[in-house]
Amino acid sequence: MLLRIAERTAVFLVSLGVSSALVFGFMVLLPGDPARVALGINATEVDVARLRAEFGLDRPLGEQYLSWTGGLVRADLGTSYISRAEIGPQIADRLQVSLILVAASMIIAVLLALPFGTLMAVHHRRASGVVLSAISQVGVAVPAFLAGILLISVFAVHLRWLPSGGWTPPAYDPGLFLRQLLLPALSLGLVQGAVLTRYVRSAVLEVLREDFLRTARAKGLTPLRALVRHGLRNAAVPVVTVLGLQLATLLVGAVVIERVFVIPGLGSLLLDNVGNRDLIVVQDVVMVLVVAVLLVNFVVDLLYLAIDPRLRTASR
Amino acid sequence: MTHHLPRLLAPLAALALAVTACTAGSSTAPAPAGSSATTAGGSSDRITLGLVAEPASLDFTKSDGAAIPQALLVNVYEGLVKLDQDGKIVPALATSWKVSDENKTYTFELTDKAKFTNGTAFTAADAVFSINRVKTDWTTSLKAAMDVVAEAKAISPTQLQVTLSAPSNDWLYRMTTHLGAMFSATGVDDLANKPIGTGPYTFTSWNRGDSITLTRNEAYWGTKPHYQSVVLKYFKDPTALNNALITNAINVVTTVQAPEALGQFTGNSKYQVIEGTTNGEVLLSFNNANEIFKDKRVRQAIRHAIDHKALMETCWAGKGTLIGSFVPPTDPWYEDLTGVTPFNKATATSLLTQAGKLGATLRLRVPTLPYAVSCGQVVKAQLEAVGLKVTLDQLEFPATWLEQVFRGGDFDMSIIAHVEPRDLKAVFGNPAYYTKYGTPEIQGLLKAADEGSVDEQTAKLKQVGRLLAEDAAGDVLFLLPNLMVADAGITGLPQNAIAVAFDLSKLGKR
Amino acid sequence: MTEQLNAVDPPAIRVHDVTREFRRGRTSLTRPVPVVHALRGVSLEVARGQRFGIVGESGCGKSTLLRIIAGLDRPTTGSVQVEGVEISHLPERRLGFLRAQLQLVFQDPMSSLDPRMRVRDIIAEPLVAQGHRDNRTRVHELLEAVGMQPDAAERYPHQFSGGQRQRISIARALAPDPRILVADEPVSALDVSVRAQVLNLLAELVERLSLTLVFVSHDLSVVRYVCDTVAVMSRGEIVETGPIARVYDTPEHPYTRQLIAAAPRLRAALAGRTAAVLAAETLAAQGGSRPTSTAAPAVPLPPSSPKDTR
Amino acid sequence: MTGLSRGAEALLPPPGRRTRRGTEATLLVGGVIIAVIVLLALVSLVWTPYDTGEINPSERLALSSDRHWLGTDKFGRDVFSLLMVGSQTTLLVGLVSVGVAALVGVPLGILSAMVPKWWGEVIIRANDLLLAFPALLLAIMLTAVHGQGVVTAMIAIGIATIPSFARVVRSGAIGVMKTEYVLAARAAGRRPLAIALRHVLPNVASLVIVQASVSFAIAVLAEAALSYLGLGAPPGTPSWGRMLQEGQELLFVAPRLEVFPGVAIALAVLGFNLLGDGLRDRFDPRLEDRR
Amino acid sequence: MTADVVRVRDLVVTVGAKPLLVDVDVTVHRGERVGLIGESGSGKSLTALAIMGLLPEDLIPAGSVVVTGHSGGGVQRVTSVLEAGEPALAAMRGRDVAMVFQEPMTALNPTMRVGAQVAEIMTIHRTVPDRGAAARRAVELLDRVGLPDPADAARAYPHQLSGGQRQRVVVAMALANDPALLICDEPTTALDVTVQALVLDLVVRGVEARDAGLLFITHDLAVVASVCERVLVMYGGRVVEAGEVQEVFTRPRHRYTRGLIGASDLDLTRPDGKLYTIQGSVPSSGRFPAGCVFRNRCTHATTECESLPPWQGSGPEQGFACWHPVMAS
Repeated sequence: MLLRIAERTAVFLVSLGVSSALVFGFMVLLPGDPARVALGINATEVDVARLRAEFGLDRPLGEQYLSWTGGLVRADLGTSYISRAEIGPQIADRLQVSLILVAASMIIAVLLALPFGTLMAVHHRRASGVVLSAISQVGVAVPAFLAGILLISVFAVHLRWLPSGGWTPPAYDPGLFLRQLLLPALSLGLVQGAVLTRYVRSAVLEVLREDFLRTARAKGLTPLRALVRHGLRNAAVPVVTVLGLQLATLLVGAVVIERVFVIPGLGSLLLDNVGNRDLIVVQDVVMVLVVAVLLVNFVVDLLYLAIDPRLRTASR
Repeated sequence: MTHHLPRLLAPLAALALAVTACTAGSSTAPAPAGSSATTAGGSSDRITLGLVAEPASLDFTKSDGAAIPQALLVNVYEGLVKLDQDGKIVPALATSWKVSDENKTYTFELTDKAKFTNGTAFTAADAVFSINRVKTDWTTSLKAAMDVVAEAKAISPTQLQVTLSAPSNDWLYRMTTHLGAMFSATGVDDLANKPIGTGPYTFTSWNRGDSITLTRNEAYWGTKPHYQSVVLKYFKDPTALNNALITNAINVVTTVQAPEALGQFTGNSKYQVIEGTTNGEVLLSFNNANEIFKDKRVRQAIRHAIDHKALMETCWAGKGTLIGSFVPPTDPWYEDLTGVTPFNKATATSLLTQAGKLGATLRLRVPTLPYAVSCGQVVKAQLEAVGLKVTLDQLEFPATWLEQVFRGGDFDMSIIAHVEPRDLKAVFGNPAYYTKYGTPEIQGLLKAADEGSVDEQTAKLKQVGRLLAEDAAGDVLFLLPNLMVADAGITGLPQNAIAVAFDLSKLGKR
Repeated sequence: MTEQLNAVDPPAIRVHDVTREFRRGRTSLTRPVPVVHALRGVSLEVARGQRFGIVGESGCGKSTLLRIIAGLDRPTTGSVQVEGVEISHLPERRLGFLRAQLQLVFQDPMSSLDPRMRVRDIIAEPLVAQGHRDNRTRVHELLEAVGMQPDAAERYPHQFSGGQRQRISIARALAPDPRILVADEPVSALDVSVRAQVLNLLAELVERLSLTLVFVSHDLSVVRYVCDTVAVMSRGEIVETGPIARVYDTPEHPYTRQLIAAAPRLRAALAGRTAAVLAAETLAAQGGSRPTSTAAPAVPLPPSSPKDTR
Repeated sequence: MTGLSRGAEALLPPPGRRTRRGTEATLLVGGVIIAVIVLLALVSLVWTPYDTGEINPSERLALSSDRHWLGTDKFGRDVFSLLMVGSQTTLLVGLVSVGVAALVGVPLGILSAMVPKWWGEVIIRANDLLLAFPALLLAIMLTAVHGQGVVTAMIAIGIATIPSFARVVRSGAIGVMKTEYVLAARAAGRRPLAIALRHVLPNVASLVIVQASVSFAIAVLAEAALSYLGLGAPPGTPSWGRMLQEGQELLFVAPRLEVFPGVAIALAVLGFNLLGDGLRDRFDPRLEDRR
Repeated sequence: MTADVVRVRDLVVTVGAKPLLVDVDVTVHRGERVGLIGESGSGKSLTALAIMGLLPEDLIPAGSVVVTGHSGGGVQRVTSVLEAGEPALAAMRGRDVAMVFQEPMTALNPTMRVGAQVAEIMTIHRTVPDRGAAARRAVELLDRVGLPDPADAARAYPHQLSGGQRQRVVVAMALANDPALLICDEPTTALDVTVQALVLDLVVRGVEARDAGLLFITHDLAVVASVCERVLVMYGGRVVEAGEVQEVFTRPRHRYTRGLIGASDLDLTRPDGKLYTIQGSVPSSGRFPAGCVFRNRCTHATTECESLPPWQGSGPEQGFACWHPVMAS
């Protein structure tokens, strides 16, 4: 068990190293001199050179990479080329926003997917299952931002029940925070939930055909209790995999919803700074996102170990 | 299943709480007022404005971009002079000024009441410091306009004398922009994060990606503004901006990005719609260095090919002004030149035929801005209707567009609104500019206008305007309107957007 | 063919002191990587024309041995000669002669035929792989040899029953006209009524084509019918080798005795050899002293076996 | 297939699977939707009711009528024609991105299953690393380098889809490599490349087709999202995502401009998903015996 | 004769219009060990699942299946399986009837400790006072079925045990509540022969000790002869012959039974040295001929066989259905 955890940790760390090099390498490829962009359209060469020196952009790439990753390890993300603001706190703020949004929508998705997916699987031959299944298929097919736009026009613009967007840190006005969170979280959550529902359904279907579930029923458990006691944990592996993937993609994917609902999340920060060519910010945001994804994968790996004892001893 | 739900929920809720707790302690926590956008409508102390482009930085001495002075100039920073709604230069920190020595020496009388928000009083020394600092510390393109200053000196704490190396009508005008912003000699350490000025508002917080909050400067030397705090809230999405107004999240939409959407506000007593004019000439620019544009007939053909009325109708819902030149009506040398090259497809086609360029392919590369994207499609369709081929692509704004079109010159035509005031010289007086235009004749006229008297200036610039139209150096599609929507009770909103600043000090409530 | 068989010729297969170890995934940070000894010093010799059985239970190493003989796996140490040629260190691309000389029949009639291929292509595969062209007549010949209609060539495996698939599998093995046929549990997945058909077919083909047969099975009675010589394997070792009748009637090794004792036989059962007797005899053969005790000895944990990995 | 005795295995439809009829219905509905979209795209190559390049101010924002079945947009362009031409972009984005993903992912997956275990592990870990770069992130990054456009979007979506192909193919290929027919092929003297092409590839082909169908759906959604952010099709290139983006500003003036492309996207996604589901069931080896 | 623990009459199971089982009659008495033999596709496992009430949803049973169990205190509980609702069936399963499946590798929940799985069957039916007692009894049961170090074994996960050990766990589970009927579906097919002998012994002693009935499904005639007293031969979804083991295997009447015995016995060869065989192969489900299901493989088939042969014998427990039976010698 410990060994498996060590193994996963090693994979995680190596992945971190490789991806930081990838991200850095990619940023080097970006056209557009950040110093020039920062200085605007009519800057002189002297000014540009001065700024390049100030940002260390004139140093060898290897050195730049090392100083950047060194900073990352010390949680020092550097200073923006353009706004001259420290990047770390800025990303931290945005990340919190994105995390809350993503967490809220995943909670909605899971609350939706677990019961409905299971129900669909158990009733997959009955009309109720088929109807639910069809609804989920439609849910999967709707782009999240379209769902967002529709939700806004109904609940914010026409009914005036909820704000159409914006963001308030929960500490300042919890009520407003929740009201503002609801629609964006719903738009992401409903769509992700529909996707997740399909996976829960197929995972449960898969488990329903397992021998041990029949054993459980032969022991005298009703179908539902057999499923709950023996099936769900075994169905969890594929569901957790998808959940992990969804979490990972959502951190970036939420940018669309952030745009619709005017939420200052991490995705928007990335998009804005690509536009501004604030290279160092872009680099940091991408890296933070990648770390988040790898972290999610890592946690998912550990969850596998928690869920399935076979993985603890057998090598994959 | 139901038994399992609470158990499942608990850890997730805990997670959410943990994240929440972090926010409260975060380092750049915005002030409560600035962070929220709702409930603004109910408070007489606070007004929230919806804007489109968020600044990348707060330091306009280092970063270009109209968004910074739009928010800070006149409001946080003040200049010696400023522009009024009709485009006239009026006093600000300078109560009056005299010009002498063949228009080369300016003597400003300064107010003695003004105080910077760091507590120090505003004096002529600060003015000298600010003017000199442009040359030494500024890195933006605007600084070039200060090159004409030979010397600035404080005669007394309230008297400033500026000597120009050559007469320039333009210099004083530029002093109304952020170039003329007055900084405290002891308050420029952290302009990117802590702007210090003498204005009616002080900078309070910037919740990046969301809003900037300004608070009334209770120690302001002039008339104090009505609102205790002003929130400038930035929206990337025009629909979200409109929705925010509808749902009372903001009080003012400062720039209507989709004029078609005005329909939902006009005729509704809850809202007022403000239509004025701007400096934003939407220019269909030609890369005059390209072979094809060296032929005047091609340039004229394009002007003839475009049905400006239909274009404005289609891409900007008919809002705006057709001017036919590069001079907005708020400039004294404005002249309606829409008749110079009237819309005529046949003329266009025959000009192209004469030039032997019928069927030629032109690359129209527009920035990712709503009007440019919209107009680009119309221009493409209209040019193709007279026998040109147009490939349209869209370049991310600002970076890619600046890189490829503006600096790289890798384009045939582009569309962008030149919103800087009095930018005739910048755009068409400089062969190195991306328009690659600036004949000696034009340059001569521009120089004469700058150095001459006010009347001479007006006459010469009129001439420039006409010359540009006749030579078809570019095609001004239309002048962007100043379209705002606001809650009905808001007063003091600027009718025209012709200055770089958005003056928040007059805002009030009926 | 038969005249080639003379004493100076090398044996068809000679395996000498072969070991095969598998390293498994590390299970602990502190302990060394566990090593499974699938084969420990196995030696055997199969003469030409011999029908050689290998018997053992799951995980005893018989499949590993068979793969090594077929050049599909390599021994960790030891030597393997087929028709006098040392194959244990040849790279796969130089095993051409082995592919022509030695062919395999597998256990699972479901998995041993590619479901996406027509029977024609399945049977012709060894020929194509060895560079033959235009194998149509050969395929029909082979189908006929295993008792199937020529029109079977155009169909797909799933259209056949298990027994028929096993016939196709045999036809494929015979395609390059090998001298050695290696069969890995060829009938253990078949219905009883079909099993006899396939065994008859194998026996007949081996006889008719003068093949050397290596027949691997867990079932001593099947080996007894098909083979003349048998090697009994247990835990990676050959514990006993000899003529089938001798081994069956007077087993020397306790494990062989146990294997024989444990196997239910219809006639013996009808004569009163009930489950209790079976168990008692099995334990007795194993050296267990309390055949009726409930505390049966631990069943040995078999090492890496195909069944275990599921 | 364990558990039930072999007898019952042949007898029982695998529990928890769709019935044959359900599979057929899913396939049919998905197939018809996709067929209609493909047909519209093909027809639009040679004919559309109106020229989508033509701007017609006098017919701006027209409602549905006999002349314009679905009305016109703010440029006076016929929405139905735009939808038809837009389907080209949708299909193209799907095809190219899925093609890129399959072209890289399938060989990668097969390779990782055929090389020694340790190397396979390395390959698949490297592949997993790609998961850290979702389509949107890649698109944003690529856009920064290559500028906005359909090609950038296609490549970004394609690259981001590689891991799913590689994973699916790898798991299938590992299964195939364990079969006795691969062993038999090796015993017959087949070289690894021939085994990969003749045995592994055909037997994972069904997985690839299913994955392609599902990825197609995802690509359509991704394109829409990218267009919404202004990272997709440039103006003048009719695309459903772009139409959604353009229609959004007129949501309250002309909601139909949002509804039609929205419905088109949802239908396309639904179609590909249904197709994928139907194919998955049809190809299910557990149903194979019953053919 | 003692009471029957299960009584199946005229059981028909269909999927769609396709019959999978036709007119199956099975009776098992208390303390009796009955074998159910046949090749793949004969319907043995379906019969077992029908008794358990565990048929897949789209399989429709008809006829009658009555299970008589004991719910303690000498009280009998009769369950009419085909009519009973899910709660009644759940109460019956694992208590009155328990089942051992073929594949010990997959029959256990891989994510649950073995001891907990054994204990669960007792807590479900409340045959022990509390969880603690169930856990203790589980260890005891594991000891009884011969697992070395049962306390450790109870903490193990299934994958840490060998196939034989797992099957012992399954047997322990099945016997935990002293069921009136134990159904074993090919319990030793996946096991090695030496392990098989011990597990068979375990099963037999288990039911003997409880005076339970045993329905033992296998395709291996030798195994059934070692375990059972009575046997039913199935083919094509029908019972084609039934009787005492001795009688059926020494004097088979049905041609199929005879062929099966011939093909099973590898010690017996024809004059030409070949094994006895049955021609052809078992058809897939629904492809069996009308009339006598065996007639397309039978060397004695005549036109008469196109009609259904009647059951000849003293009753469902002894007899055969063949137009051309092997003459009793």
